[in-house]
Amino acid sequence: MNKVKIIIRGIIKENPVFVLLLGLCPVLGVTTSAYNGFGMGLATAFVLLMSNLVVSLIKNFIPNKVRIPSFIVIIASFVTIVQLVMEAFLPDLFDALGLFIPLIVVNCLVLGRSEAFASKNDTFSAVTDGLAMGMGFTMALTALGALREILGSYSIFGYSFVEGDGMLVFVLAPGAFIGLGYLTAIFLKIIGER
Amino acid sequence: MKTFKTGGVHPPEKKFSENQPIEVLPLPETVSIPLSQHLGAPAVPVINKGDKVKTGQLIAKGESFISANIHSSVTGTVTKIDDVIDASGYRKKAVIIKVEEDQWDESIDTSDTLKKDCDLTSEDIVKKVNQMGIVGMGGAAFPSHVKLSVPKGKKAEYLLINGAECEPYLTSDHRLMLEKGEELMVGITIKMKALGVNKSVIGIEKNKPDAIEYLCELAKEYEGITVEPLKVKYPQGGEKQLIKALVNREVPSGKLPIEVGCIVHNVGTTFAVYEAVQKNKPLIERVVTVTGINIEKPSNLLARIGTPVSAIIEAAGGIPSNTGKVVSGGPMMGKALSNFEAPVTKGTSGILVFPKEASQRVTQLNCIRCAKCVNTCPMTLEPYLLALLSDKKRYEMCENNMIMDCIECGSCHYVCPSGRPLLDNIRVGKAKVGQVIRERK
Amino acid sequence: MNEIVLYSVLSIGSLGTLMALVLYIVAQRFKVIEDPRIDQVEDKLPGANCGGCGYAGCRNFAEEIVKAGTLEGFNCPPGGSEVLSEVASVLGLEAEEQESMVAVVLCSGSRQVAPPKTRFEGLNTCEFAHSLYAGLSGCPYGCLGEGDCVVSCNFDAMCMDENTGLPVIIEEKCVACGACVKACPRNIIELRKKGKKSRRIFVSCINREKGGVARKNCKVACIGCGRCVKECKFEAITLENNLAYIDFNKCTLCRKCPQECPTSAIHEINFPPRKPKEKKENKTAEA
Amino acid sequence: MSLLTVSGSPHVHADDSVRKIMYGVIISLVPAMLVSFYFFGLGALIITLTAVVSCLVFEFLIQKYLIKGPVTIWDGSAIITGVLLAFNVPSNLPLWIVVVGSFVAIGMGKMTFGGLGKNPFNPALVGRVFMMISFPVQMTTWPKPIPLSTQLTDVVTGPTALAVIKDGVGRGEKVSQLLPKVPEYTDLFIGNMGGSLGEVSAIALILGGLYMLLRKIITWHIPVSFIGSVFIFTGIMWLVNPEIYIDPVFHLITGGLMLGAIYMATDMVTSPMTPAGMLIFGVGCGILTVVIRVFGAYPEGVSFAILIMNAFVPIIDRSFKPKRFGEEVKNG
Amino acid sequence: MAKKESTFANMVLTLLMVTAIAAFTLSMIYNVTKEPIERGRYERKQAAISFVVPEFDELKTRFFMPADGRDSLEFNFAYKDGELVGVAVETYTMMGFSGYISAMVGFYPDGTIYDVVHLQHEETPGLGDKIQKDVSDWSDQFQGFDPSEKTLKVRQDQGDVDGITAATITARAYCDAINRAYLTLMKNLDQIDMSLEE
Amino acid sequence: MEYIFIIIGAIFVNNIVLAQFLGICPYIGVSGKVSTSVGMSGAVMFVMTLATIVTYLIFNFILIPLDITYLQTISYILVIASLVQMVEIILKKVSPALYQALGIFLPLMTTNCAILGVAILTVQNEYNLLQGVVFAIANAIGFGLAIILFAGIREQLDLVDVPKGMKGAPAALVVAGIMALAFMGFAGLV
Ligand SMILES: Cc1cc2nc3c(=O)[nH]c(=O)nc-3n(C[C@H](O)[C@H](O)[C@H](O)COP(=O)(O)O)c2cc1C
Ligand SMILES: Cc1cc2nc3c(=O)[nH]c(=O)nc-3n(C[C@H](O)[C@H](O)[C@H](O)COP(=O)(O)O)c2cc1C
Ligand SMILES: Cc1cc2nc3c(=O)[nH]c(=O)nc-3n(C[C@H](O)[C@H](O)[C@H](O)COP(=O)(O)O)c2cc1C
Ligand SMILES: Cc1cc2nc3c(=O)[nH]c(=O)nc-3n(C[C@H](O)[C@H](O)[C@H](O)CO)c2cc1C
Ligand code: SF4
Ligand code: SF4
Ligand code: SF4
Ligand code: SF4
Ligand code: FES
Repeated sequence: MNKVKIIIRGIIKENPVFVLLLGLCPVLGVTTSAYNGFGMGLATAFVLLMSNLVVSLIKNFIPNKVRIPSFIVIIASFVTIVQLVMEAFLPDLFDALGLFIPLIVVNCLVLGRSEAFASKNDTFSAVTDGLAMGMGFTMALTALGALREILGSYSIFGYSFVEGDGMLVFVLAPGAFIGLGYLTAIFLKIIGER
Repeated sequence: MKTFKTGGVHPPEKKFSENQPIEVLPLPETVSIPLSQHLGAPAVPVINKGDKVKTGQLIAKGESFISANIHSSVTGTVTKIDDVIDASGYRKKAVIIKVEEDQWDESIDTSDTLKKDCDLTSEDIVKKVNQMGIVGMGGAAFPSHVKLSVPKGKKAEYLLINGAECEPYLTSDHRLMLEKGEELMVGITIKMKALGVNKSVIGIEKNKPDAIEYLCELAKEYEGITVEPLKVKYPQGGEKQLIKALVNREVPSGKLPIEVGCIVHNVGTTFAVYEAVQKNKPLIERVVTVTGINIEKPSNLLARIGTPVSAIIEAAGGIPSNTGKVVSGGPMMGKALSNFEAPVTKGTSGILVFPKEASQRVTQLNCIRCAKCVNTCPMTLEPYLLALLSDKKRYEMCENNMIMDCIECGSCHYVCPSGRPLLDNIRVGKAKVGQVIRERK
Repeated sequence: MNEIVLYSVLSIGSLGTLMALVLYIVAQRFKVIEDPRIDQVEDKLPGANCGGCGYAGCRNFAEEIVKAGTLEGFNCPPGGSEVLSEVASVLGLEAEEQESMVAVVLCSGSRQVAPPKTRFEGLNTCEFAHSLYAGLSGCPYGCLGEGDCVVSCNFDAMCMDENTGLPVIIEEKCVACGACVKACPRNIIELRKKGKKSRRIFVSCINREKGGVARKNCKVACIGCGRCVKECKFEAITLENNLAYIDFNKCTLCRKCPQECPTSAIHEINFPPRKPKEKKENKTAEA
Repeated sequence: MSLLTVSGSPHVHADDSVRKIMYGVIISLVPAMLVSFYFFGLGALIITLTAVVSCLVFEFLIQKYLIKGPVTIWDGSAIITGVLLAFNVPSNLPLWIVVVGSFVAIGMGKMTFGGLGKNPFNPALVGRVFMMISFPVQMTTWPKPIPLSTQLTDVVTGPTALAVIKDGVGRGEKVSQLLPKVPEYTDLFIGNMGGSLGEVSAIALILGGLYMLLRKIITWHIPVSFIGSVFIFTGIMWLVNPEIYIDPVFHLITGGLMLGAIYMATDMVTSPMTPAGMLIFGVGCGILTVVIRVFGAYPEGVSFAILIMNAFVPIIDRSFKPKRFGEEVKNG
Repeated sequence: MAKKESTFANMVLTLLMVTAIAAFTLSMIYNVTKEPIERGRYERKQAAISFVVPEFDELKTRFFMPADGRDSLEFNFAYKDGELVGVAVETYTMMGFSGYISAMVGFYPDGTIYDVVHLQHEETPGLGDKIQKDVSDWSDQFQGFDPSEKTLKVRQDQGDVDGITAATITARAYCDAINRAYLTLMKNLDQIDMSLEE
Repeated sequence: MEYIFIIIGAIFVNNIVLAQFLGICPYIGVSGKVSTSVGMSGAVMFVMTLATIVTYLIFNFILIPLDITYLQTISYILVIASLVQMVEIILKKVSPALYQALGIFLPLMTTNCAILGVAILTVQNEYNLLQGVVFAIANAIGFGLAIILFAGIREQLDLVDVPKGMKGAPAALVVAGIMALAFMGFAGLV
């Protein structure tokens, strides 16, 4: 498939969050601010990219019955790497993302892409796909984070623009669902699915 | 006061014609007698184009068990046997006869005298009913001989006579009870004999006190017949509701009344059975109520089968200028006509003419889940749910929610404050589910 | 090498080995024989087990799709269309390249040529209307105009013409899925060969009533006069029950018959305008 | 003569409509409204008007420009939502918050799902809980009632009776010590206390409820089971330890219980359809209310309880079907 | 290249290889990041300590049981020129809206509070998170607060601390944490040596 | 009492789906029908309990003694993935009926954050084994409650016509949001 097409598909037509509805836990869990969303997006994108790369490299050596355990171990390794590196060099972000870093492992998106795409395509396509999906994911997380931050804290990337506390709901659990709901509707409308 | 327990409505009664005695409608110029006026297989014509027929002569034969004979209602020449437009605008096979005179078949006793005794055996009675083409005149036009032949292994205990006439506007049964009370009693006795039962109850709604009083008086002379006044509530005349009201039995879902030992007949049917058995007269005419808010002269007319609706309305003073809807039957269950040429059939109990402003449905909003339809449904179904499910084509869910139990009484639509077309939806669902069930068999 | 490395490799390595061992043994001991195609299909699926398809995981999806033997109603969000076509090849469902078809509406009874004689109220579906009465114009065969077909089309290839009250098929979008054909209670829609340059000739009427009767309700009804049958040199037109039908396999698009039809019931579409003749009124199937 | 109309039966319709039902509710709300104007003055009037008008405007805008369907703002339901939303907020709430609340109630609570009848949750409560969580400070400063005041700002504020008790008990004080700090029961009953606009006057709300019962707009099942279960549950706790748990009568006439039980839980769109289901629903609301009131972080639990039970409605409706005619044959 | 069959040897070997390589890589990275992680933690703690006590040049750490006998608290004695200038106590409470809150409380040697900074909490953003210095200056009111004269309770509880609007629970909990540190300090006062010596 | 707090906390106050955001994908994905969501809840309960026990053992008897807790993620997921696969194979053979009811949902478990999340939370909250098991079961009940109610509402929304733009996922997410809003009422219960 055309590489450009792969990228566009990852970001728009099959946006992992808005269209495929995959990997929603971190999407909802960490997007209290645009910065957190962006960080989480990058972390996931990194794992996605690397695991796609490795899986597509070694796909032929893995027998079927242990495919899932093997893939998931590979993914888990990259997740742990992210975890360790982030804790070492970005401790604040690490604190904010908390539990959701290890949960990148079970992010259906990552395993799904490894299985669906990387294990069947050549390395270059796999990497492109990882990149595209990662970008789509990061974009969605940042957008949701920004929305929740704007409404919930009257600020964006930490710069507050209006005095006051913001609408707390958007910082809390319900706001995540609601924000994602309406963002999804808007996204689908814009890309012409509705 | 007896009545059925769950649900039901009480629409304004508007029985304008209840004090109008039955009048005989003059013969029309032509009649068109449909070959399928009853439930079951259409009858097969036994005459040909150009044949001369007499009043009461057999013109089509019901060949299968659930079917009914059809007789000529006039004397004249058969001009054609062809598709004619029916009430819904579709074309159905019918025999069209040009009326020439009114010469009755010799075998028919046309006198008015009451003939009380009947020495036929029960089989002969049923045979006679079959020959004379009697069908239920309460609505469904189900061949009466079928109901009178109790299936093996079942036992009838009660013959229930349906004089509820719960539909607003309609008065034909009411007038019949007042004017042909004695004949009715004889008819009942005959049917009791045919069925081998010794108990019969006539259920009459309380808004017909004169009929109740009169029949009570008469019933004293007939063994086993009682008259039961009923609370005014629609659809009291529905078979299952009537049974619940009169003998407090519930017909199980999907079963026939005989399951609980009951047979229900309409008063019109009973009169027709009397005439068939005692006078040898086939079902060629019936009482039709013509009424409506703007109708000049609401009346009860004795009309020959096959008379066009236009002729009937003419007799009641003509079609008012602002007519918006014409309904055959009662306002709750009747069928809206798409033209005036449709003929009166054995099942036509009334012709209602609605002015334009009353013929439009109320504006339709979303269902607000008010549960009025649920509380009103006499079969305790959930009409709102059935309608939604049917709309979304979830037919198996419809079946699970017992859509086939719906008696199409329309109470749900009547009460719905949102004006949902509940029964429309349910009808589509019923048709689909019925199809599925038939295919499964 | 410090001991952390040693411990890590040892413990995780042995955990891995152990799991492989256990999995192997379990897989051997508890083998269940199944349709091998399920495995093959599952192989093609993404294996994300995300549940996006509405089934409980990829395996379940594979089982259901093998059981169903058709792709209809199945969709795998992460895999997308490619995966589905791969699945199709496994199941041998690859629809062999057919000559492309398109839906056409076989009724031209617009409000203008078949004026309404009644008003209809209530549930606005053709299915219900069909069960209730013959139709606004009185034609018991014609289009009821409530748009069941439009609703059934998943490809936005149909719309209702507000003016005529008839459905219109948008040729470019129609994929000939046949949903509308099934939806119409009166069987008014037919899938026909798209034809050379998208040109088609067909009788846009399905009324089987006698000519006079049909004509009374609708000016453009086929009256079964048979002139087109005589005109057609290729025996593409048959007349049955007062209704002419053009077989699209035989029709050579010679354009003779439309001129003959006294009621303009025969439609020709996507042809260049005729030189001398006057234009035909309303061509329903045009986009 | 005009064209004949063809339609399925029945051909007549009861003299009843959604609009009649909705305006009936609005009429029944009048007493409570008057009481709120009396005790909270001009502020109450302004808040009520703001809420109603903004609900109508938002409904209009969404129906017209987003859904692009028919505009049905005058069916009365948006007015009820507005009034009930206003009834659920303190009278000194900044108006912009009222507008936000109306937007959430109508936009998110109702129109998201397609408008009247389709919303799974009570719109006014969605709006109220949204405000409650988003603007906890503003939503929990309750003005003290000053009859017929025209003052709009700087009103004297104080906690609601429920909050006084809850806070006190939380600190370890005894109920008997706290009781003097709350208004007399008769005052509580007629509504002379701090609190949301419409919730204060039990008597006016009961009056409205009786009117709706008489007009058959609501049935008794939900209010009675709701209030009854609160009474029984708190009664048991009170009997067990009257020093920690206040008496049931107090629970009945404070907080939004009456408002909730009579107007919000009975919203037919978001409550079960069968009597059995309604009873379950009411009892569920009652128990949750008490649990949240007594053990939870919020002093008041009615809104949450009803909203939570709204989520149960589809399951309740599935589980409590009416007994079908002819289902259980008992012949005799 | 053909895909490997699911034979026994293949399965075990593959999984062994994958896990072993993964574990090896990870442990290498762990070794690299361990030090920065620990240093980061250490530095953050140091930062917190230096935030809540006056300038110092030496630290001494000891643990003391609190008055209620629960988990011991870490006391960091800060000395300047051998003189005790302050005590930074790492304290906690479970009474927060979401349970656990930990904080570093600094005292002058006389028991007056120098400053307080939170270490960890899960209070609601926008409500309870006002205990954070970077969110609100609410906790500045503790600077110079002398618990022996004023009561370490929020006003609603008849104390001298201004509550956080709409987050009394958090404020109450924070007071509880500080109070714990203070009480522990007082209880163990006799054991605390004022000079660096010994 | 402690257990009651764990249970109430896990089911209502910190509901795994509505407050903790774990297991959202199956929550959105498998909630189209009430019957499926019931099966899903059963499977979650089964696997969650099992996984919590196994990972608890691994953590306390391998990772802690060897001081390699940084390998928590990788070891947990390895075990969970294999465990799920194993249970599925066994169940299919041993009890086809149970497999039909629960087993078909098992593959969804590997990528269900809730399972790994609860395993990690058990360690983070420093529960002992019994507490861990209670915690896991309670969380599974919380998941079941949320998803079954949600499925009920979604079935109902399916019947009424939701506006085109909101149909499907958007409306479902808003419903989830309002449910989360309602569940905030439980705040402070424990
Ligand atoms: C809703 C409903 C209302 C009915 N109302 C009457 C009625 O008022 N009078 C009547 O005789 N039959 C009425 N029927 C028809 C009866 O159910 C039953 O078919 C009839 O009494 C049987 O008698 P028959 O076979 O003699 O017609 C009604 C049916 C239904 C479904
Ligand atoms: C297919 C069918 C079969 C029936 N079979 C019998 C029968 O065997 N015996 C009987 O007494 N009634 C039978 N009935 C008549 C019904 O009990 C009922 O009286 C009839 O449908 C008219 O009722 P209605 O006017 O209430 O609709 C049958 C009806 C239908 C539609
Ligand atoms: C979702 C949510 C989060 C909350 N978070 C906190 C919090 O972090 N800290 C707190 O003290 N109160 C919090 N509250 C508010 C408390 O429940 C309670 O209403 C408040 O502490 C009462 O305090 P007040 O007396 O200052 O108004 C929260 C409430 C909700 C609904
Ligand atoms: C008895 C009754 C109670 C109602 N209660 C409410 C309510 O609490 N909140 C609300 O927004 N609408 C209420 N409504 C109006 C309407 O039903 C509501 O807006 C619908 O939920 C909108 O779909 C009520 C209507 C009636 C008839
Ligand atoms: S029409 Fe059917 S569903 Fe409606 S009330 Fe009558 S029996 Fe019930
Ligand atoms: S009566 Fe109408 S509005 Fe009420 S529940 Fe039934 S369908 Fe809905
Ligand atoms: S339903 Fe199918 S066949 Fe009909 S118009 Fe649409 S795409 Fe074409
Ligand atoms: S073509 Fe058929 S389905 Fe379409 S509008 Fe006409 S009658 Fe209805
Ligand atoms: S990301 Fe949590 S279940 Fe999919």
